[in-house]
Amino acid sequence: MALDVARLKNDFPIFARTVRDGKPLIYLDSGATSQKPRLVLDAERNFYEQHNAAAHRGAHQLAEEATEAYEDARSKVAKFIGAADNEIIFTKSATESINLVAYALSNSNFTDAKRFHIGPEHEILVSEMEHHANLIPWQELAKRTGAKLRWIPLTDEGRLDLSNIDSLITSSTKMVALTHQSNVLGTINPIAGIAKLVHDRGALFLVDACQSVPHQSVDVKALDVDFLVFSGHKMLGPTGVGVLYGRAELLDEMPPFLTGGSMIEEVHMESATYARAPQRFEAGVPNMAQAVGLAAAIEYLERVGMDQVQEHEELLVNHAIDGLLGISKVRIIGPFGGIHRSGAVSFTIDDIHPHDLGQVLDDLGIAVRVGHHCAWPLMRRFGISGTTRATFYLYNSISDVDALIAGVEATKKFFKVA
Amino acid sequence: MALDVARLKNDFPIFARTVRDGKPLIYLDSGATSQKPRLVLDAERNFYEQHNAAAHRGAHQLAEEATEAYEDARSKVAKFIGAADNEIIFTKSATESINLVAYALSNSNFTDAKRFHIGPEHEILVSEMEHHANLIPWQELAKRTGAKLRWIPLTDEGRLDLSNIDSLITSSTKMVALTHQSNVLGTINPIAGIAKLVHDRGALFLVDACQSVPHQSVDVKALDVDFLVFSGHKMLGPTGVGVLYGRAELLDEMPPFLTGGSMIEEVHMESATYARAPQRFEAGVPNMAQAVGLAAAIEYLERVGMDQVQEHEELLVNHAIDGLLGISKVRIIGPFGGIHRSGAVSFTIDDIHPHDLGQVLDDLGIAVRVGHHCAWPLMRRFGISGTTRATFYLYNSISDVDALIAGVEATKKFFKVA
Amino acid sequence: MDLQALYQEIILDHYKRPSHRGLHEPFDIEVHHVNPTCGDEITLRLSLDGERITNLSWEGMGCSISQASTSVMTTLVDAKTVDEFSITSDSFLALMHGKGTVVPDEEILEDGVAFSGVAKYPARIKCALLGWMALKDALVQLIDSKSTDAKIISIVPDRSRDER
Amino acid sequence: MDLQALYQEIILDHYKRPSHRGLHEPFDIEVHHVNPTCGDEITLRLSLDGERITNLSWEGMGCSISQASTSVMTTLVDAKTVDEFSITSDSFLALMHGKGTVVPDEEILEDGVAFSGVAKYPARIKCALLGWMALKDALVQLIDSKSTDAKIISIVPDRSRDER
Ligand SMILES: Cc1ncc(COP(=O)(O)O)c(C=O)c1O
Ligand SMILES: Cc1ncc(COP(=O)(O)O)c(C=O)c1O
Repeated sequence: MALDVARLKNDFPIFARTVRDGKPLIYLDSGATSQKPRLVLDAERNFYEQHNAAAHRGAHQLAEEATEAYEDARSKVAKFIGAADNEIIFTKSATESINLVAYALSNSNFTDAKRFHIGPEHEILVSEMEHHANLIPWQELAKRTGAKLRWIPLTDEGRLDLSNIDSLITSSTKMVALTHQSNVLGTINPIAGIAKLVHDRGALFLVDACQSVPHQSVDVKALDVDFLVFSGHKMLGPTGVGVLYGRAELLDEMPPFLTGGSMIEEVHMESATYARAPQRFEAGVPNMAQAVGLAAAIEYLERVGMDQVQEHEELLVNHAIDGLLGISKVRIIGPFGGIHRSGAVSFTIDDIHPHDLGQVLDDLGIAVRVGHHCAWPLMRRFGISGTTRATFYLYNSISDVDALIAGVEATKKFFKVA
Repeated sequence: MALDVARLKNDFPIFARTVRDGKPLIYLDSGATSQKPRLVLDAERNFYEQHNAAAHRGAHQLAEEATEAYEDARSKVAKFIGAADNEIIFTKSATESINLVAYALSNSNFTDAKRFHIGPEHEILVSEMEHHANLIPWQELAKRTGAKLRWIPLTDEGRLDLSNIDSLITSSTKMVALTHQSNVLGTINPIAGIAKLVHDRGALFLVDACQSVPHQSVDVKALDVDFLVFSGHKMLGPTGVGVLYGRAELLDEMPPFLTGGSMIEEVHMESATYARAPQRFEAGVPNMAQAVGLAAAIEYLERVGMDQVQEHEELLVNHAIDGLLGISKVRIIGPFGGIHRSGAVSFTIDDIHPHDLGQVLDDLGIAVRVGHHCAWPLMRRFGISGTTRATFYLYNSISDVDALIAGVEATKKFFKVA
Repeated sequence: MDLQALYQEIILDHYKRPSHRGLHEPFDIEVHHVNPTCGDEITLRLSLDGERITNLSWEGMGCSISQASTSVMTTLVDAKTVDEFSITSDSFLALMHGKGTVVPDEEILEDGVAFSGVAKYPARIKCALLGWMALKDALVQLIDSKSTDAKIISIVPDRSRDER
Repeated sequence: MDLQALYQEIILDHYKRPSHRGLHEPFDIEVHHVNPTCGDEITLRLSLDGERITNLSWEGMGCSISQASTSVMTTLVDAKTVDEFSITSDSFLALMHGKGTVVPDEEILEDGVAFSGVAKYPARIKCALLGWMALKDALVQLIDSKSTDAKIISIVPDRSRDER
């Protein structure tokens, strides 16, 4: 059963505006960032207008209220992914979350947190479909520590090629960092299965859930991962807030990343000792209003129901794939054909560059993303310089998809491509 | 001439609420975080409702608008402190800004950016009055690189003791990191003078301007510093946005800190090259709404006039000091007496612990901060465990100060301290 | 008025004339706890005589709530067994985290009931728990290390946030 | 309609039948520029014969705007002096950053006036400038290094953002 999109759309003020000379906005770029429901904007505003003060830093009433609002947001996020409160760290973005873990690993070499020590004898494993955010921090970690970066190749269909996984995850592997859902291909990776392999070899497992947590129900304990990251802005929440989930016993041992106020235990001029997680990883006055906004976004998503969201997107994406495949010269990049996949579809058209296609679609009021989608190595793997990508969310309707299909046809006509 | 506070207060929705059973809110904790004018909340909301999309990542109209809004915010910040646009990096907080520079320094050891290399032969110089945010990142940098951390001691009055400065800033000094205004003492440090010394010795100079940029007109070129950091939330802006100013020629050479999307030039599986500043230092989808909110805050401050703000706060703080000195057993921590100082005043009362004083004030509707104010070593320097701190901003009136004075007297009565 | 409820006479009395204050020898363990948000500190010493807490003494720097609460605690648990401490401590923690809805058990808490008002001030709960957490931590360490005979002097973090 | 203004026939013609495309020998310098946001690439070769740009050739992968603009550029500046290139390039840049308010100089820009429509699409300005920035950069490097005689093959960043 499809969602009542017309009703949902009313909750998102931006759809009241038009683009390109009065055309209704057809927003198919939620994979880059999502739109925000009124509820989220109201929650942020309410924080500023009623409870704004520095959390964890004051004994006055506002500070108490701000602390409560912030910590309640943490609980809300924790419950949403099946974690405990002290396993949730607020960051500014998934990008920061991944960097936090990567830097904590190299920082551990200056502490006695042996579990995290990493050096030239170690390997870090990623995949060829990673977003730059889950690739470059590991390249840099390798540079800092001498560890070796390896990667899981892809099949032509756009899945992880796990045929040699036993030789890729070895006893030298320190960290495996994989995306849960590709932001380009729509592939959903078999995380729980891989987790078993990773842990059998004694490695750590970080999952980039930027494209899964917003679109399906995710349970960190069921996935059995050590770290999981996502961004608020891709799941109806504000910009400027991300999450790092970390298994409690790991966070308890892991050295800090950003240092400063509120993450300390005792401070002397020469040295300092650090608070326990999550405080240890949240230096400075936190992004309180954004955390509160994210909690409101989760409330909204829960009201709609994550299973409903997922089902709805599957409906849309399959409709899109059917329509696109009916157009000659269209090539879908990623797996398709009656399979479990996410609501992202990437494609190319012979003789029309994605940027030009995107431009014509934009002129029709249809917002898609074009280019390498921060997954440049993935583009090389498929021998292309970029794709056009449509990503769906709960506020998209079947008629949005139809507009996309019609838009692609119109573009071909515009550029006189048969 | 004092500001028309009654009129200004109307711009801040939070002052419409009451605390502790109907008492008007007397907010004297702006040093921790400031309240937000409606203009700022409207600007953020307008971004989300009208222009929300991923900046620098799309070719559609919303993405263009989001990019423009974000880059306009950068220009606004740049002009506000006398910098060029490409010298402004948006971070999540001053804490992140400082960590960014500290990590970039150690990261440089893995690149050929010689200017930033730091090792056991080098020294880092801070002062005894630093906020933890401008102390611990340097302790950690020292730990990572073997560099030696040194510090400028304080006079009993609460000023930098510069009598041995020549032996503290030497040819081994790589980085000098000092606060512009103490968040505890109200001291304003002679940055421009020190800058000359620092540069004569070939060191880098970072200034923590968290407590100056919100309260006085600051010009980075006049101060002649290399890096300068501050936080949006302390200057009427949203939480979740900070700024790093860096001298263009330094940023051009400095290696990145957070890595991921949008900060790259070319990416391969094994390695990546990086964009120029400011992009190089802004990995991920940026905190766009918060940057836009900060720009609105600056607009508000400029309308009032930074000189007016400063003058107004001096008036308030001097009134506060006069009043407090009239109460027996009160001791002011920091310089006072007809001098140029900032709108922060810290004090202790014999026989009443700051936490207890703060509690009674809170009960009267007066929000102050108590404790070590994230400057624990400073507390040790003065042989105390904490202070009560009142900090003023443009929405505070003389009657707020009078309420504070009366509140202190009432507390003494409550605890039967003569 | 909440403030009067917070600062009951008993509290102010213990603050001015604390019990068991001043560090003494002998002791099996010394722990040092801090409240990182405000810098309050407590050093606590004790011995275990079989199951029984003895030689309790402490020194501290902090607000009336943290100091008085430690003082009250020492009067309650000195010469008591570890199990008795657990019961008392659980009762005190429940009171602190009860948001003002928990009725304290006077039988168990005695002077400790005076801290009922703290529960309404979340930022002060940590103050009231500082000494209790220190003692709890000391006992855990002591029991853990019963095999070794060396004196333990340790600086451990304030765990009271976990109790939130 | 803005879209028709953006994709003028001249642009589409150059896209389909680009001028000077296909890398040739000899050359004094080869530069490779990318547009990091979309991955478009251009490789450009040229020689300097005194003040004169010669042996211009290129290869690229990208959208119609970036490829056509490079093609148009080569027709405009091949066999021209560095100074003439500067004038043409300045004129083109002014047009691109004019937000649609700059009237292009047909005398200087010839086919280049077809790119007027790009100015209204900020995200596409980078595309239109890709080849221009590559050539500019190549000339700077070439002039800088006139002392050495070695061939320069360099990968340099796209500087077009700086022109914003
Ligand atoms: C002087 C000083 N430096 C640094 C900071 C850290 O700022 P933030 O917590 O916003 O990163 C603060 C405020 O807490 C401060 O007052
Ligand atoms: C799969 C994936 N990982 C990581 C990121 C980075 O997220 P952010 O830019 O919010 O840090 C994104 C989004 O850009 C993504 O799609």
